Amino acid sequence: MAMLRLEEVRVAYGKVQALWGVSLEVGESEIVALVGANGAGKTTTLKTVSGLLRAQSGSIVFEGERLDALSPGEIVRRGIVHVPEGRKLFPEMTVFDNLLMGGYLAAPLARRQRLDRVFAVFPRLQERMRQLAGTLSGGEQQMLAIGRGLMAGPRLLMLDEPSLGLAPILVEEMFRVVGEINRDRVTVLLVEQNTQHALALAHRGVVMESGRVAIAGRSRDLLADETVRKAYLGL
Amino acid sequence: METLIQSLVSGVLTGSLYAMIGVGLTVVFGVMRIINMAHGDLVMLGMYGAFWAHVGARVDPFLSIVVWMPLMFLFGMAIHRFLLRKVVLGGELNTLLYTAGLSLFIANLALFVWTGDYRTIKLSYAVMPLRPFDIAVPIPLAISFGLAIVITVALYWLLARTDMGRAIRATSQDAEAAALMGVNVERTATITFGLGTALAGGAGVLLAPSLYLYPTVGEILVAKCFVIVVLGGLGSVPGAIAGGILLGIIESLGAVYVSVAYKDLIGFVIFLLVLLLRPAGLFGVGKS
Amino acid sequence: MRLPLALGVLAALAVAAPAIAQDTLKIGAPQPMTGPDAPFGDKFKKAYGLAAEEINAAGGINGRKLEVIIDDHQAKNPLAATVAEKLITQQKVLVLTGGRASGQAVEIASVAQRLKTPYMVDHPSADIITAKGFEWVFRNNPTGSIYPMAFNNFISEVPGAMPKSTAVVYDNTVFGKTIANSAMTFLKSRNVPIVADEAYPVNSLDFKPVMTKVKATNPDYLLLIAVATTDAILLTRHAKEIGVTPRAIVGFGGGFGVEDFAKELSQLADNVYSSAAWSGNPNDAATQAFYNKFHAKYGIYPKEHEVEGYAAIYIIADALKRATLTGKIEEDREAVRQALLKTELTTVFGKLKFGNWAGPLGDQYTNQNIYSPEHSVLAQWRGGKLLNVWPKANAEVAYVFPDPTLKR
Amino acid sequence: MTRGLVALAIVALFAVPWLVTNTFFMHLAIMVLMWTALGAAWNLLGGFAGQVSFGHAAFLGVGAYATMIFHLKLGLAPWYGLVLGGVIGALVSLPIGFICFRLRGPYFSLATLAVAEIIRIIAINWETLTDGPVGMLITTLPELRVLGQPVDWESKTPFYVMIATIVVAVIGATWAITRLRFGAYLLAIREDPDSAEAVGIDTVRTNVTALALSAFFTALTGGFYAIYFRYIDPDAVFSIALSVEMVFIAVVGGLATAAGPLIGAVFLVTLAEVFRERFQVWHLIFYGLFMMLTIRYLPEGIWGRIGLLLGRRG
Repeated sequence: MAMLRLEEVRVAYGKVQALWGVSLEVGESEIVALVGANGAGKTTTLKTVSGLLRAQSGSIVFEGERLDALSPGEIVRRGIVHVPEGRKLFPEMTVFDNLLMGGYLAAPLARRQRLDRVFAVFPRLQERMRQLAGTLSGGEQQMLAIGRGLMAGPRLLMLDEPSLGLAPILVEEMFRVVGEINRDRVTVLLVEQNTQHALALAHRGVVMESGRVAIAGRSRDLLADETVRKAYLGL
Repeated sequence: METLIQSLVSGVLTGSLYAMIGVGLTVVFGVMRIINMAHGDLVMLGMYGAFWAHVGARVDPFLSIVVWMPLMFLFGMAIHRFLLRKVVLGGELNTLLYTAGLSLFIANLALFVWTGDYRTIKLSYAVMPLRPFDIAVPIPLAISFGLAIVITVALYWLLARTDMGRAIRATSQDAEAAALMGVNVERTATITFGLGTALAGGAGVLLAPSLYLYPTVGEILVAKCFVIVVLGGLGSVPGAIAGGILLGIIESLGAVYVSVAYKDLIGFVIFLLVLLLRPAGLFGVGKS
Repeated sequence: MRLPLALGVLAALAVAAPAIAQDTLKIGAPQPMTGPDAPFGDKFKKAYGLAAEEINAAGGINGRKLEVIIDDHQAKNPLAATVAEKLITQQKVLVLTGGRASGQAVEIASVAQRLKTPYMVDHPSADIITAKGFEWVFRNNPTGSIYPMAFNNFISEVPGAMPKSTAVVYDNTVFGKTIANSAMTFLKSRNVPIVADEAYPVNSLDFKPVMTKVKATNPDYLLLIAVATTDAILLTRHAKEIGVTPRAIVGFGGGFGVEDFAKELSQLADNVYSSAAWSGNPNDAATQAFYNKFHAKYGIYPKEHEVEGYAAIYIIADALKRATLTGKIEEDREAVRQALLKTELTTVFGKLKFGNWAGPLGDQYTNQNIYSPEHSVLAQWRGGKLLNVWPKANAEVAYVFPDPTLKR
Repeated sequence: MTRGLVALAIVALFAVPWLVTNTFFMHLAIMVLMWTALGAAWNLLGGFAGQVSFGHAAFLGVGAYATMIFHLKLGLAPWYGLVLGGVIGALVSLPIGFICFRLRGPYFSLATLAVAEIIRIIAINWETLTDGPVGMLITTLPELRVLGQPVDWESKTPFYVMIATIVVAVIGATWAITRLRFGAYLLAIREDPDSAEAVGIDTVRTNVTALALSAFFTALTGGFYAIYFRYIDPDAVFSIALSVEMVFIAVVGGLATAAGPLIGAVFLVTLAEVFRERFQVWHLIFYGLFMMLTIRYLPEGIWGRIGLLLGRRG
């Protein structure tokens, strides 16, 4: 039984159709990599799940409950957390305040516990607690974005391009952290340009092309399939 | 020397009230990206509040602030909820003109209800000013100055230390990200508009004993508001505080050392220079 | 295509205009009834109302009723022209009065001149209104440059009163500018140094900076000129708060003479001089009677504006009575103009005869009251009452000079 | 067909003085056309380039003062001053444009407001040039002969013809812009200034051109104001309220449309007059309310909405 299921989801920006009927599933405690070229509809898919965009038709079901009519806040309350592309931190707030914003809906006690956990995963953030988020380095900002996401206590964490713009050594670190988070039984839906790396980490992969799902399957199989590699993954 | 100190003191005292008006405008701009042309009229309502408390209920005008700020908060929320919410979606120009219409509406309704008579509040304990070191410090202005500081500190605490304040700041920096954190952006906007209105009303209450009031006084104040918030950087609270005090000092020094006739000109020229050279405001943290 | 439609709408409006009985004689009065100047419009409305009521009760104009039609110009110049035009061409008024502020009055005068309708100015004081050769424009009240005459006489005639130095603070309007120029021209001719010459924007809200500057020049006299009552009050309050200590503070403009001035300033108003167009001699029986009638009807005591408005209606009524009216509007207007030219009358405002003469700054006036210089009075606030102190003939009490409250 | 209608409209426009004898209606018609010209001139910049100026009173005032100063101080007949005033308005707009167009959105609007206030304060205080707050008054207009006939300045007809000509010119300019590449540039800048720049449109130069054109027509109308009312003072011709009214007329009529400002002006001038007549003290309250309702329910303007309805039907 899938934790999150999208069926025939169609989304448009004004007159421009972005998703043409996307169906996909994410299982409990899985890492699913959502890959594909620029403009394939990966970010749009995440935004639709998190309620920033509204689907024209189709359904989004999370643990048996329809999400399509809920506000972003209500979706966060259900345990779906979206760490957006480009991090979207609050640049003029401190690292600490950014993390507190991540736990905006959480009770004070839960907030304190999660803060400890985030600092355990990212000790650097604790060092920089009083610094303004806008003054952090790129890697630190990405850590903060993920840390902020964890503060909401996600059961499904959606990461949009977490490795974008990071030095290779930090990319390694990022994927290590994602794996670590997943070991705490957090389901991860990962959008990545770094296809090879993402599929290597993920249990399953979904390849998107021009607003549609092109192919989906176990990531090991996708990586092994020569035609898939050539046609969709550009490897 | 005495002249210089006197002008600086006058400038800072008046500036503290400008700052409070500016802060109200700037938080609203931060969250909603709108420039509220009716802000001066909300100040005017606060001034009448103080006046009626004094004349009608025989309450000290400064004391009446504890009633008027919460009331203005609710009034502001109602304005946003029932009037502005849908208009904001139509874009900046529409909102600007809409609030210009609102300004005309409020001012002329006030004119109808209260007539255009000029009114002043006379405080029995404040006829002559204090004179520490031979510098004149009018008592009502000194009290306003103190209260403005208290209110500003309270606002700072609200914005820095509470969830509500963090949500307001977060929304103003990145509304989409704030929504992803579970912030109800629309409700935050409503609360922020209430807050801005309360600050405008509070500033009005504090201004009333030092100035005079009439229904269209907002026209004069609104132009000053723009200068203040731009000096400090649109959307920045500390900027608006600094901008307000700076404008008070510019006006005071300009009138003394240049000419009263040109003091507003100096304000506008500095305003233009800041817009062009430092669009993020003189004090750095605002966004361009 | 669209224009005829619009004109149709306009025509419908005109047809809907309120019908007025044929046998009334109509006076048009553009006044600010809304907008920032609305309180002044209201003063004139009351004054016109009382005068018209009295005249009609006493038999009207040779049996015909007098009607004053007030139309709102919101203190906007173009609208003043629109309103004047409408009163003349739509309402078919015989004569205009009112205007309130000089800017609007100039527009009205210009329209009246073009459309050949007499305009009896009751309050606007800019010299330009009667200094441009408009033969259809008449003025009862003094021009701005005549305002300081009582003050000029006071400092010339009272021994030791000639200022050693003077600070002049005035609003940047026609009113403030004209009076300041007139006062300063006179002072300069007596070699009095002007140590501060400061023009402030009207409704400045904060005069502490100006007064700080004035204080640094330590003037012997402080002249304050304000078109707005509130500015008059704040100027005085801030001067005293900052601690300017001249021998005398002299205010010019209606604001320095109204009750509010003393009410708001209480002891701060004491000994401040007001040099005004009209300060009313309360000992005069006619003035007393007018005061009481006005108070009985409206519950307030009249001041400069009400007196001017009230007098204006009587001046017009007097001309209408003497004019031979035929019912042809153009000819009647000319007849009224001719009658006004021959006016010789004493109203509650004072003596009146229109004439062409030269003002103190060299302006050539047409149809300006030749008694205007005599109307200028210097009064002083004493314990909440404004009492005439100069010229001697009009004095109710002896002047207090120098002002003892200003010395520390 | 369309061309025929336009020609008919122009003929109808110029026929008005011979059909309407009531001088007050003529006065209102002149007011309508004056506001049309101002709204349309503002629209050239605000509607097409999307640059919302809150300082257009500056150009109106400059045009009015130029006309007056040339006439009263230099003895130049005011109709020459009117054209010169237009040119001066355009010249004044150039430095303003180069300064203000470095800013976008609300910052641009605030900058134009500040510039207009600065010019107003200068006009009040520069007495040797402007006579300061006393203002400038023309008592009689000099004699002018057209086709050998002396013009009767006491009638409304010459003023009507003058302002109708300005209106035809500015609406014609608007219409022309919608057909030219220049208009496409302006719209591109309005929609997305960054992309416009990316495809090689010089946004500052394009905007400055639009501003100069807009300022020219505004100043021209300002010159007309001076001649028609024969009296100006700084607070009357440089007021912020005037700037806001120009914006409002363009918005009520329909942004970036040729006919919109005419509709807006007809609507607002008549409405203001009706409200003033009927509601007395209430009229500005209603006017404010009307402004709010229009923007809330007709954000695309009256003509814009008609266009949408027609477009949908066709």
